[in-house]
Amino acid sequence: MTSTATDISSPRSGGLRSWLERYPFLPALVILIVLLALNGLFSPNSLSYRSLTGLLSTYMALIMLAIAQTYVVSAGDIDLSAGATLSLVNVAIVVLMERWGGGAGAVLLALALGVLIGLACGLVNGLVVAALRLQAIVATFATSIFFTGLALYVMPVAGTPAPALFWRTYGGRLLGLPFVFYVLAALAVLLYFLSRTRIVTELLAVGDDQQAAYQTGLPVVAVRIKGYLLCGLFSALAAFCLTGDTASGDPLVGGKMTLYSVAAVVLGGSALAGGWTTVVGSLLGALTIGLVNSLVFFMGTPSEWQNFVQGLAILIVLMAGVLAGRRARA
Amino acid sequence: MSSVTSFFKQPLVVALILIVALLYLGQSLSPGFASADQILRLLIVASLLGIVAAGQNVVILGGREGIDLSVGGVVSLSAIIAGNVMNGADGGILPAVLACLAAGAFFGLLNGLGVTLLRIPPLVMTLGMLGVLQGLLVVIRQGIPSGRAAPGLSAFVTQPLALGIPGIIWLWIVIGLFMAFMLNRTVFGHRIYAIGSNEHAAYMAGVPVRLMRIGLFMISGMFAAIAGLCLLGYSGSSFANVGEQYMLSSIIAVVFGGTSLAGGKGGYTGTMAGALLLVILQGILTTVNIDESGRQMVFGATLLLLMLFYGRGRAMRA
Amino acid sequence: MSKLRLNGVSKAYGATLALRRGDLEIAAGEVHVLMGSNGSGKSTLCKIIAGSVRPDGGQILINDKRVTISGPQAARAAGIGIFYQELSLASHRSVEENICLSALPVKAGLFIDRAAMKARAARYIALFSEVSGEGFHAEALVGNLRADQRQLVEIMKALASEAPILIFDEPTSALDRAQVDRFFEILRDLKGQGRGIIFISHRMDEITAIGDRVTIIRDGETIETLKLSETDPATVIRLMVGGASDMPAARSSAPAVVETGAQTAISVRSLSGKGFRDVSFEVAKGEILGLGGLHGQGQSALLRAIFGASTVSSGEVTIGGERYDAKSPRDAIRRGCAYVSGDRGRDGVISGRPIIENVTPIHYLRDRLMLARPSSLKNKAMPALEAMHTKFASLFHPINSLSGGNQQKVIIARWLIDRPDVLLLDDPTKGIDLQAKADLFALIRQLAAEGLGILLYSSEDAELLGNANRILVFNGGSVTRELIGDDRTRYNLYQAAYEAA
Amino acid sequence: ETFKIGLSNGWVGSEWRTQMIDEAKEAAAKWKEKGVDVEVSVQSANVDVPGQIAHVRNFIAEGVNAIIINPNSPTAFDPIFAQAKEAGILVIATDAEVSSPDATYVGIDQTAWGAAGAKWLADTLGGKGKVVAINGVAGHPANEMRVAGYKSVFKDYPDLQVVNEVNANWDQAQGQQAMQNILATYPDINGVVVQDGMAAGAWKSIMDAGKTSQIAATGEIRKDFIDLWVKDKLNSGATVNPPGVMASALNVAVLMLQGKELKEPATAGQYKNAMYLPIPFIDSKNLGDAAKQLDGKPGYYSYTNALSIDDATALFK
Ligand SMILES: Nc1ncnc2c1ncn2[C@@H]1O[C@H](COP(=O)(O)OP(=O)(O)OP(=O)(O)O)[C@@H](O)[C@H]1O
Ligand SMILES: Nc1ncnc2c1ncn2[C@@H]1O[C@H](COP(=O)(O)OP(=O)(O)OP(=O)(O)O)[C@@H](O)[C@H]1O
Ligand SMILES: [Mg+2]
Ligand SMILES: [Mg+2]
Repeated sequence: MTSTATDISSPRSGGLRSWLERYPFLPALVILIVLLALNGLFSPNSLSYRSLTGLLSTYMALIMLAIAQTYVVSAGDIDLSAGATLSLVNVAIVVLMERWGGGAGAVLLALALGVLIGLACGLVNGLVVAALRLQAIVATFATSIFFTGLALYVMPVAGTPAPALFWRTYGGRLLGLPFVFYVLAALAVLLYFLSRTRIVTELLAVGDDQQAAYQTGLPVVAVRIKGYLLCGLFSALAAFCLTGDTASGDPLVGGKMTLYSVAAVVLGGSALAGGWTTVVGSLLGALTIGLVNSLVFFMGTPSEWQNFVQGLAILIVLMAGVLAGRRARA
Repeated sequence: MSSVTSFFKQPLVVALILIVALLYLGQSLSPGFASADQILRLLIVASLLGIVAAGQNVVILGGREGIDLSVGGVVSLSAIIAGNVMNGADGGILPAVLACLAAGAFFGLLNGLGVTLLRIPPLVMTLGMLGVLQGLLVVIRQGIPSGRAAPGLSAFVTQPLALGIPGIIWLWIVIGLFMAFMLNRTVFGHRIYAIGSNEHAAYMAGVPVRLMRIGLFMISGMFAAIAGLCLLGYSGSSFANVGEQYMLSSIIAVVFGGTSLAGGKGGYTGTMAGALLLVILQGILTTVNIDESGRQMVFGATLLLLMLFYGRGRAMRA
Repeated sequence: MSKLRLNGVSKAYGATLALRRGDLEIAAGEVHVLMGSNGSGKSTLCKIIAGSVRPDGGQILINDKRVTISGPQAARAAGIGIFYQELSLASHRSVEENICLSALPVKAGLFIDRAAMKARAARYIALFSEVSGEGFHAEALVGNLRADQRQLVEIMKALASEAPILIFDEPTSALDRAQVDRFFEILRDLKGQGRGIIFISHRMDEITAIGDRVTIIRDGETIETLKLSETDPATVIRLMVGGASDMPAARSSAPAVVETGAQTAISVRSLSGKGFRDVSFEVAKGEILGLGGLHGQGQSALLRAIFGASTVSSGEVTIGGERYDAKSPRDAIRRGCAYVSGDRGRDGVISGRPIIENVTPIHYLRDRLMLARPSSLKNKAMPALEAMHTKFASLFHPINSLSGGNQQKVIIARWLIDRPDVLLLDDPTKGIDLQAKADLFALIRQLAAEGLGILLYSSEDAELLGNANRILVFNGGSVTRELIGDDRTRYNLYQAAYEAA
Repeated sequence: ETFKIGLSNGWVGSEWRTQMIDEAKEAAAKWKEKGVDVEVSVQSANVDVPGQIAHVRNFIAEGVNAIIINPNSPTAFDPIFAQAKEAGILVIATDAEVSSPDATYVGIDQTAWGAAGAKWLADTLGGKGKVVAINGVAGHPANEMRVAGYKSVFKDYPDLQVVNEVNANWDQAQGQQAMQNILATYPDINGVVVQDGMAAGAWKSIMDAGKTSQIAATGEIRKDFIDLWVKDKLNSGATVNPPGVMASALNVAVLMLQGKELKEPATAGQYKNAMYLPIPFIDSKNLGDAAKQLDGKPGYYSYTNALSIDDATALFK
């Protein structure tokens, strides 16, 4: 038990600090607003309703993946296979939808199976990390290789299109509003209810101090497995969003997204060590990554400098997020 | 009896047994795999990984979730710097070594400062630094004339130096001895373990925690730089992203060697065996003729299986 | 009928036999004290009952029925609640969440019933409302609390289990007198309800105040169970340490005031910092200056600040006549300052590392060593460890293989290899058994006699009264009274501590 | 006339990509002389697929006339290209084909690229012997097309046996390591089909093993390798995927923006939207010319060629 608290700190919860304690995603929100403003400054068009909708629908997959990551991070774990899980679900549902004819029934059935696949991946991770007690970083890296292999087996090369019904719905409008808004609303409701569940508190307690949680009588292994299951579930949802946005299957599509999902979690103000996380922050963090990329472009950065400036900007934003988040807890 | 079982529980011993088993398997799957020549070549590849893993190892040992994801970027950068400094001439080797070490130390310093002064978690700090390095590679490649290795460097890496063994393997052995000495017989080494297992207690006992941790990241940067230099010697010319593959494989090698990612527990001898193990496994998978999807599934599953031998966490119930 | 009975329970950690033969019998409505020196196996016994340690053999009977406790969850279901010596709290969760964590009330099978949780937690928080101190409330994060407040949360958590059998493994080690008194009232209540309670403490006065029966454990073996009303402390201690060894010196009379004219070892002028303000005093060479008062009144904060581990906002410290501003412990150590913390888990133990590496870090620094030669280090370490009568198999065994008390001895020993000029003792005997305490204080007095200046803060009045030449009583961060000579009485100490600041 | 063209590149991990962008920028500059103001706007950084979709969105928000993309995925851009088209933007993909009917592919036929190298190897080996293949990233469309290309050729040579196929992820060092492992277990191979930069790695291993004279292997087009090829007289042949493809695509795009129509509509390829560019081939016969073109360039500079404005104009009505 090496907690960060000192017994000389005065346990007062004044002003800003208690706000941060209650809403740990505030710094991320501020950063996001600043980035939005800057984007708007350099390219007023980028703040149009249409552009913002586009931003949301493009980054919805990363948002979901970051949220997926947040649940395992809560318990002090990490999932480097989240992107590979996304790829696997993506190719699996596309192949199934195509095989079953692409009708509404086929789409729904494929999505249901997609959820099961996501859960299965989560279960595998949970078993190797929590039950077999392998170190999360390396074990989930190994499973990511395995899942990628599976995805390649299911679809050896990118290319199969998703049924029009599916992606037109995702990219279209319902009752005059873009469909992604409904996705966002549904996500908000889901997150709200999840935050009230016992499992989330238990995940956080486990992430705080695993041994203490065990001695308290929490089923630590089961709790961590549930964390991975949640991660698998949201990775599957991420795959749905991605499939909706890309309308196709690609066995390698999620590979690069894993590390971005970790970055988004940290940007949002969660502690990677576990015990202190915010899903809303992760959502904002994912959007922040998107906005940084756009901003680098809209600022007119020369092409050979773009990658550097983008890397630097993300590093700086990461630092800002961590520093502000720490202020909240210090 | 119990000393026999504990002997077989040592990560190093486990790794060595597995190495022999894998070589045997490789030889039976594809004859010629375990020939002396091939083993030497595998050792060359393993030493490149092993050198990167040495730095990774000390950072991980130092605790506070220590990890260095930027090693891949530093390897690439160092290969490019070295290629240009030596530009194919043996006389440029020494300046190249110095330039690479300086660059590695510099980026290690930045990592260390971020981790200690700003208290950014290492995973995040070094991941961000990796992004910066990748960007920097693009920028500096723009105005760069060459990236050729000096013949002396290439020979050092690929040609026998003494007793029929290439210089890089000797270098790796020296690094292994140095690390063993440093970790077990120096105050610095003991302090690495101290900050790794209880940073606050170490601080209260007068260990310059921040200085130490910055030092560890600098060591990691410098080992990555040395590896980048050797990699240039291995491949003859530098190219963007040479080092990418070392990011996660260096961590796996450390874990295979029985070092705990939680810090404060482990050593480098195991890591050396771990690096070799990983290289052999990849070698076998290259030589057996199966589909890439199958190859990846086998690779992932084998990694998991091998991990069962080490690095398993403590049971909750003692 | 007994509520709980253990027959021949045993446990070995590798080669260490932690518990050889644990027998115990708890009746309804009693506070059953477990006594034994450090490392005798008390915590191990408790953890076996609570399910967090797997026993190697023996039987556990609850209400005379044989049970198998497969884990903490099963123990809870079997009606066992426990306070862990090393606590089991989630520091980023609130007090109320921690109290209810093991059985969060749910509605609709999924969602936490926050109202029910708050109501439940409030009941236990209310029990200590008078003594829980500033900043303690239901929604406070546990990590923001003081050590004694965290210990209170752990107590509440144990109480919230409402278990018929309650185990308290050193629950009072960080509590002040008022808190202990309140806790004991609650224990008496529970006793009245017919609960069976196991209580562990190294403080004799607490034991006689609350215990009904005592079971003595020595070297992992149950020696005897006695009614406390039919025995006396001397007997208990004799049983604990075993017949042959000599008793710790009976409470010696307080040492005399050091004669003025002795050189000053350390002087502190108008020092203020986080948690204390405007503190001034001088300690002569050879003097032991006691710091008294309730918990968290600035004593620890002051010691840490002098040691450079927290910041000083104004004032000055001089050691040996020279101005001294330690910016870090490293600085302080270089200038001959030593600091022994009672919170060894946080400040002391380098876990997982060999004992030798736990004894030598200060020596490395003081001697500016670069190389660590085991043989020469061993020669340095052995005398220091022996001075503390530390029990260990080999210098190269990990420190975790020692009991809490022996670990603390190793930590103290690290400061004795190279003699410091000033010794800061911050509740150094937390978790140390009586014998070891006696050893330690004998040593401290000897060190004082050799000319060290010593600052001693202790949460045990007896330790202060028995060893300090002078006592500064702290209240609200500053010194409110100085007790010299015959003023050093329990009564005066008590009164000064409770005075409104 | 003023045209604004957005160039999107989603991966900067090789010099080939930077050269691709540079050449496209140069091509844009050349239009000035013709009185056409072509303004390029570049997004070039490591991004994931959503990140590159965002590139396209940014271009749409910026109001470009055309988008030229080297895509990170063949299929993922269908919906966003549809949106671009709705906004009246011309979309051209290069280097890797895309499935979108709203885009045109201007670049080489990767299948033919794979076939050309294989044909050279089969002929060089006299149609018999043992061959291994070192491929790029499994599952990547360009890789799979190249694999299909060499397979279709080897099918016609019954005495040519492909003993193993491995993937080395278009990474030179991994190619070198793979070759080294292969040489240990298949000491008697005669030929190697290997792609791009991995060829330099593979040849390094072949040379280290002292088998330069026994093995024929495909090569690559960077100056460093060409120099080695000349110096050590390697038995090699390199199919060229020139970094100039994006410049070619840009020239085609400008002409299309000017409202010109292709003589032959772009309907080639599996997605029926491709316009294939010729694929140069370097072997011992024209090695000298290639070396001359690269004279004085940095070591990582690739042999290149592109449709000039005139070449491109000739393709239009
Ligand atoms: N005031 C403090 N109280 C408690 N712990 C502290 C304090 N200051 C620092 N620490 C702990 O010690 C670690 C290192 O502290 P610090 O950076 O001051 O050491 P250092 O600068 O390396 O030592 P030195 O100043 O002697 O060179 C911190 O990360 C923190 O965990
Ligand atoms: N996790 C462990 N691993 C190895 N040995 C242990 C472990 N925990 C306890 N021990 C050993 O078991 C013995 C009993 O320890 P235990 O903690 O039960 O003592 P205790 O009576 O509670 O002492 P204290 O009064 O110091 O708390 C000690 O010798 C100790 O070294
Ligand atoms: Mg104990
Ligand atoms: Mg300092």
